[in-house]
Amino acid sequence: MEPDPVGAPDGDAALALHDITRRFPGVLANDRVSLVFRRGEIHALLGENGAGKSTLIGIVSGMVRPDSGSIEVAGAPVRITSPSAALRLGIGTVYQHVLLVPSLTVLENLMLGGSWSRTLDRAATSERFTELAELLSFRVSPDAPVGRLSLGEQQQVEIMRALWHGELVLFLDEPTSMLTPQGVDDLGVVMRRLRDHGVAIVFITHKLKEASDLADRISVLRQGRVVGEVSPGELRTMSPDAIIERVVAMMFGHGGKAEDLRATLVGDAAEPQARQNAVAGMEPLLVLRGGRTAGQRGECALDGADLEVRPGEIMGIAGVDGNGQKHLAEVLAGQRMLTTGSISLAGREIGHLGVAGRRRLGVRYITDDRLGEGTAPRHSLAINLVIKEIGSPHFWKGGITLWRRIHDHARNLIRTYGIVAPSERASLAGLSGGNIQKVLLAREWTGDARLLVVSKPTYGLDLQNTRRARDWIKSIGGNRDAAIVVISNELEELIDVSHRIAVMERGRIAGIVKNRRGARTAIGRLMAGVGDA
Amino acid sequence: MDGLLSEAFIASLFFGAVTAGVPLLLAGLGEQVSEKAGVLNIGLEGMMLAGAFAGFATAYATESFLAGFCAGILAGMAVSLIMAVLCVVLGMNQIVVGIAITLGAEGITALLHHVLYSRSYPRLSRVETWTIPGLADIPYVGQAFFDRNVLIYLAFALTFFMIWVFRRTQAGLNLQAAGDAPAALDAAGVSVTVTRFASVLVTGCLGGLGGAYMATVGGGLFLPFMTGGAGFIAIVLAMLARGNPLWILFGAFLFGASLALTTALQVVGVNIPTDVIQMLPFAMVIVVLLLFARHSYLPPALGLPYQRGAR
Amino acid sequence: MNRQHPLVSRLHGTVSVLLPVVLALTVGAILLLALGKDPIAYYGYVIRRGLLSPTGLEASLTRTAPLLLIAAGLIVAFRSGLWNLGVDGQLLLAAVVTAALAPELADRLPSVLVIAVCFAVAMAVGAAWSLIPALLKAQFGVNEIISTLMMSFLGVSLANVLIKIPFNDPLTTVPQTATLAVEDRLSRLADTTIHWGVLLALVVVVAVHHAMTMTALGMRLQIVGANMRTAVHAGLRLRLLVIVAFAISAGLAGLAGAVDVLGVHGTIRADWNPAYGIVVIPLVFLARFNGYAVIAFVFVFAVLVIGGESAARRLDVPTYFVLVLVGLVMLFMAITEFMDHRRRLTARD
Amino acid sequence: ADDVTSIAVLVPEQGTDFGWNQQGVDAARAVAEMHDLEFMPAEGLGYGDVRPTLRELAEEGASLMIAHASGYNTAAPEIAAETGVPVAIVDSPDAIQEGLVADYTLHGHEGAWLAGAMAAMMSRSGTVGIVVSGEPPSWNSQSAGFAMGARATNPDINIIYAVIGPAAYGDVAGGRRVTETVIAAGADIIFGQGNGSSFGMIQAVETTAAADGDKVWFIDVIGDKTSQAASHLLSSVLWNMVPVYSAMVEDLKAGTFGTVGYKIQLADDSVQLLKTDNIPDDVWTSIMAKRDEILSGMMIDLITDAQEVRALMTSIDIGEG
Ligand SMILES: Nc1ncnc2c1ncn2[C@@H]1O[C@H](COP(=O)(O)OP(=O)(O)OP(=O)(O)O)[C@@H](O)[C@H]1O
Ligand SMILES: Nc1ncnc2c1ncn2[C@@H]1O[C@H](COP(=O)(O)OP(=O)(O)OP(=O)(O)O)[C@@H](O)[C@H]1O
Ligand SMILES: [Mg+2]
Ligand SMILES: [Mg+2]
Repeated sequence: MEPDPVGAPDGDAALALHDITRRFPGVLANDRVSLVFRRGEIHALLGENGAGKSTLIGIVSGMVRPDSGSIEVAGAPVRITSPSAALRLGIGTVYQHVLLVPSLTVLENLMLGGSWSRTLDRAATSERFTELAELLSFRVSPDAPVGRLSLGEQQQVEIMRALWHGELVLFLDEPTSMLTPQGVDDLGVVMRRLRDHGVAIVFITHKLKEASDLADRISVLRQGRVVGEVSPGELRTMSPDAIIERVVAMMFGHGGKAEDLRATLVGDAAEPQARQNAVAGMEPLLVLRGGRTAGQRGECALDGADLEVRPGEIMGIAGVDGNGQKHLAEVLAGQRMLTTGSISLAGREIGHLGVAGRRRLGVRYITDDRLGEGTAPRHSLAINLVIKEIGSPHFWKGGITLWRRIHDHARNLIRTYGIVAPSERASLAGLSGGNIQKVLLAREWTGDARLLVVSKPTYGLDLQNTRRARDWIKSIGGNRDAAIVVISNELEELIDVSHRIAVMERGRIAGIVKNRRGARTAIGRLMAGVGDA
Repeated sequence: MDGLLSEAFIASLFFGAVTAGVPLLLAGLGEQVSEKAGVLNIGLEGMMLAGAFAGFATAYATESFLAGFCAGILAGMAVSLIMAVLCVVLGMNQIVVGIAITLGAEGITALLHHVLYSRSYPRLSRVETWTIPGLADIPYVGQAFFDRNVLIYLAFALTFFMIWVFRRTQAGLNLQAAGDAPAALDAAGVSVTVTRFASVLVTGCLGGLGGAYMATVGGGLFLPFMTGGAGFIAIVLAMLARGNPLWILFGAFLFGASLALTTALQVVGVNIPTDVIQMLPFAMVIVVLLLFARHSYLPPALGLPYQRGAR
Repeated sequence: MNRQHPLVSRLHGTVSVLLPVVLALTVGAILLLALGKDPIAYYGYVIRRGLLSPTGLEASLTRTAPLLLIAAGLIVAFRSGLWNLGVDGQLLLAAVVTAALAPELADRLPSVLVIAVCFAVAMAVGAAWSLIPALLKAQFGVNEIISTLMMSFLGVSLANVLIKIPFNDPLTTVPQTATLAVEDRLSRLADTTIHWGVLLALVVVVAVHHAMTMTALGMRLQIVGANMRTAVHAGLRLRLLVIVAFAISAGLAGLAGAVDVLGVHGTIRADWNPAYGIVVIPLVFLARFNGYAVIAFVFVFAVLVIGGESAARRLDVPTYFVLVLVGLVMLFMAITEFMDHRRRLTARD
Repeated sequence: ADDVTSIAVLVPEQGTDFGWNQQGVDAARAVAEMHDLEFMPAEGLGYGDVRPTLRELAEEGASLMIAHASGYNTAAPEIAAETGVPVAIVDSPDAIQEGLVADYTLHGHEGAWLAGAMAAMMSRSGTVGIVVSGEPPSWNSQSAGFAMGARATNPDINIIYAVIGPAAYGDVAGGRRVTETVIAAGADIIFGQGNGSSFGMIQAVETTAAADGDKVWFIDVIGDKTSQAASHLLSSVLWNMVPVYSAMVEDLKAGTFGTVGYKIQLADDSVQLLKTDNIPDDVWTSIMAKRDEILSGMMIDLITDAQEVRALMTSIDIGEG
């Protein structure tokens, strides 16, 4: 089914960037970037966290003004001064961080942007909606308020909006990071179909596998510069491994070695198997029984969830977004109380304890809503790194803040985890998506945990950081007195780190699968709602 | 004694309630538009005063109430223009600018009154009314609702027009998005600045009209500070209404009614300090809040300036 | 997180206070000319009376006391993301209770105790009046702008009822509370007319400023202010913190009322409502919740009012002009402060 | 306090209200001219803290400071004690201090009594109204006087009393609204007390017809608004503070300041009824007759408490009607 992209002559340049430069306080986000995006070509844009990918997308979509450089659309020079200008030029965008109106329904969000004077035409809109939903095989209800949808579902809406007018160029900033494997495949199909309709598609991902599978051309950014490209010709001839080898080298300089990363790129189940036996037959450390929660309309609450995690065990939670994973995580962390059911850690009932109380017992929670609740974006990086331990003797003496220590601490973590930021005093909001995620991890990294709950641990992380994070999770799993719950919609990730994998379905645990060969298919069947493990 | 609770008297209470409620209704509807769009227009009181003065001065000079209303609208919009430029375009602090505008408008209109009218205290003639045949003769309420100045009918109509705008038009959708998630509206290709700018002008327009009404139909003359905080009550009404114009209609006449009630109780000789009765509407609101607490909602971006691309 | 050299930033400070005043004065001058008055003379009087003449300066400083205490409370509330716009009601109720209490105590207790008790009670009353908004906010997330405004309107009316009925002084024909003898009021500094409440106010503002920027409680409150969901995620006791922030803020408003009564008025008359809130709130925003800037802004405002009223009287300009002047200065302060802030942002690092 | 060179007057609002503030300022000016003193007016000081202004006037050498608002009668004596400059205050007869604090109580209750009598005679409907924009003592005394005068003239007259608001001195719209209601309740004569808001009342009187379709009359207080409202102005209880103020100056010169309280009264015409062309001669003559009765000793009792004033008015229980 792959058409021949070489057949596309260079005249088909849909959008061309020349020497685009953009600097932010303390960073050069884009440094003389020149790129050509062609009709009928899927162009993957890769690069480590903070490389400048989102900024580049911001520039072509009218959200960010370039300091210098020029842009051509279909050969004609243009100035993209606003998102509406971009839309008029046929440039559609799916942003890295969801940009929807929570209080409006899915349909209303899709209607935004129509001309002022008009009255709303719901009929026509829902027609187009069903049409697109078909095309993308999305299952969001058109009348649900967006605020009630899971992040994954919201991203689906974003994709629909970007495709709404049938664009000339379509930019997708990490569109797959929130999708299930099935969703990713579906999106792939859609992208190919659009590509064949002559749309120029540009997508950002941190998963080289997706890139090598989907892309007709790959460009790599590093520290704001274009450091290399893999042409369609090469992509066709080279083996996946060879491609990955090259891309990794470009992305991380010669520091990055593909071998270390292979496990991340192609999940392998041998190692988990080994650890699986190690933890077998121990008394469970975490026990959740008959967990029920009260959910607001539209969000999926827990409905009798049972879960047992043994010390040193890593329990993966798989399942389509919006099946109660969020409530599960919040219940374990103490952010949400059970209406019925019980939850105990090391034999001690902790259901009545709040977040602080549980944290004292070693409960750690890394949320996937990094801007919504994980951080205080307007505050400095340094503050964000200590907000979970305000008052601790490390940084406070008799209630007085020891700013020097806090800033030293911040500089440390920034160095250790390679967070790309102008300084520890810069406001967190300025950081790139992946770097914000690093802050969330770094905050929980040190000190010893009894129960670690991680939701989408590598959401938005580039390869190396993904590797680190997963290693870290494993290592804590390696340490006997901690139980770990990893919620993720990346099956590969779960298979990489977990001992066992539970599948969530409408607020319950539909089944639990031992992480050994064949786990993948068993999980698939559970997700599809057939059979049990 | 029978004279006291006569039909004429009851009717006049309704009449008074409507008279006192309409400026709150107009201003409240206006404020609701900008609040929906995310601009907390604290300058409303100033816009009403400007409208009141311009409205009276013009109506007096031209001997036409209609001209007065138009002048009120223009004056209100002129003041709101400052707010729009400073707060929407430049993104300055809305509370500071709003209060500064109010203080300034209070001072200027008082000065103008001092210079122009403080010796003669000119007053307007009785306002001409449109009598709706049949309805106007309904006992008690007929006069209050169906034998009034055009502007009062207009205010009622406006309430329902607004409902339609919010529910059925693209404009309504854009306004709500501008207040709830400006970045999303921007991404959808609608300029947040334009949306909010327009909304602030609408507020100025209706606030000015409300003020003009107070000075022409209401008082029949202008005095310094004559709006007496109506602007701030309208702001609260708009917040309480949670985006629904009907609640503003209700609230405005609740306040009007409680004022009329104050008078009524006195006229029939009930002997309590006016302050006690004055507390009624506010106490009522608190009770309402306590009862329906969970439902209270304000646009998340209310009061926050929007700057594209700012993280 | 302002990393400029202290001297430089202090320079910016003074500039952003003075420049707008100048601009505003120019506009005001045009207005004065229109009124057929001599602007130079007018402003001359403003400065001479508000700033240079001893009693004038004393009057200006005295005027700052309640404003500063309210501002201190607002710094806490605003930094915690709580828009407590109900300070007027909180202040007035506390003031009335103080005014009723002080004369009663005056002849029973030593004045130190009288003052201590009054301050405590006033803060309690103010705090109590913020309890409903605080609980509504903490429990159901009810927007506090509405609830505090409502409570403020209520408080003002209630204060009047209190003055007219239970606390009314039978000796006066005008409804007002019993008067606290001049010698029982806050003692004055040296032989000036400034009472020591002014010093107290200054200390409180500075203390609050540092409490918010340099203590654990301060940081907790700031996180609450940043995003309540983040506060929950970080394991902070959200409800408690909201109530505490409200109590401090309203308590200080109450203290402002007490200081105003014990320091200046000695009694409260029915229908008296200084409505300090409407000027203090914008000034605190202008200062970006910085205590030192607040002090500067409040002082400028006081000088403007004291000097302006005097000048208006001498030149027979209606006092309305002072309002215009304050509005103008506020507006232009906002503009310059805004420009200044922009410049600092772009010139970061 | 031997040589008196200047006289200052402090009023809460601009002296352009044809009422309390204007009468005060004008009278002080007149007295200043009479005794050729420097005249130091301070208008629009509001109802807040006037101490700074008092101190400043004292510094500038005012020989006498007239604090012309009941709201100033705590501050003024304090500043007098502090600066030694004599002050005159209102509504506090007990506060006088020799050489330092004098009190002048402005109660037009006698005049109001006559106005009430006139209203009772001229009311066609047998119902008269009192509308006030606040309840300061001096107005209470006149409301009471009016009510008693009316009742004395016609025992079964209805007297309706309505306050616009706690301190609605400038609330024109309210003044108009309330007055319209009172008229609707049957009143065809309105006795109105309120600074700015009086004009709202006049507006109502001018634009609303009485129950019988005929004119509603307005009786004003303190000042003379003939130039603004000739057509509907029946009369006004005029206050003339010149005698009071000049007596103060003389006592100051004589060194007897602060030994006696000053009053305005019918006797020296410091309280008068305004004679307009709208008053029929026969009514006027009989009113003048009643005036003589008062001068020859008929007591009009002075009531200043709001609650007592309300008690004088016609009241019914809500059930009735
Ligand atoms: N609005 C902004 N203010 C300050 N700095 C910014 C802003 N936007 C981007 N940056 C900086 O520019 C650099 C590039 O950011 P960008 O979001 O483009 O990276 P990215 O390639 O998308 O990274 P990721 O894969 O983590 O999303 C980062 O160092 C970021 O801190
Ligand atoms: N900077 C890092 N980069 C990549 N992986 C890391 C990093 N730091 C820790 N890890 C992973 O975590 C494992 C142990 O975590 P850490 O370095 O915190 O040691 P630790 O403090 O002894 O662990 P714990 O705090 O659980 O006792 C390491 O073996 C490594 O796999
Ligand atoms: Mg990005
Ligand atoms: Mg990312």
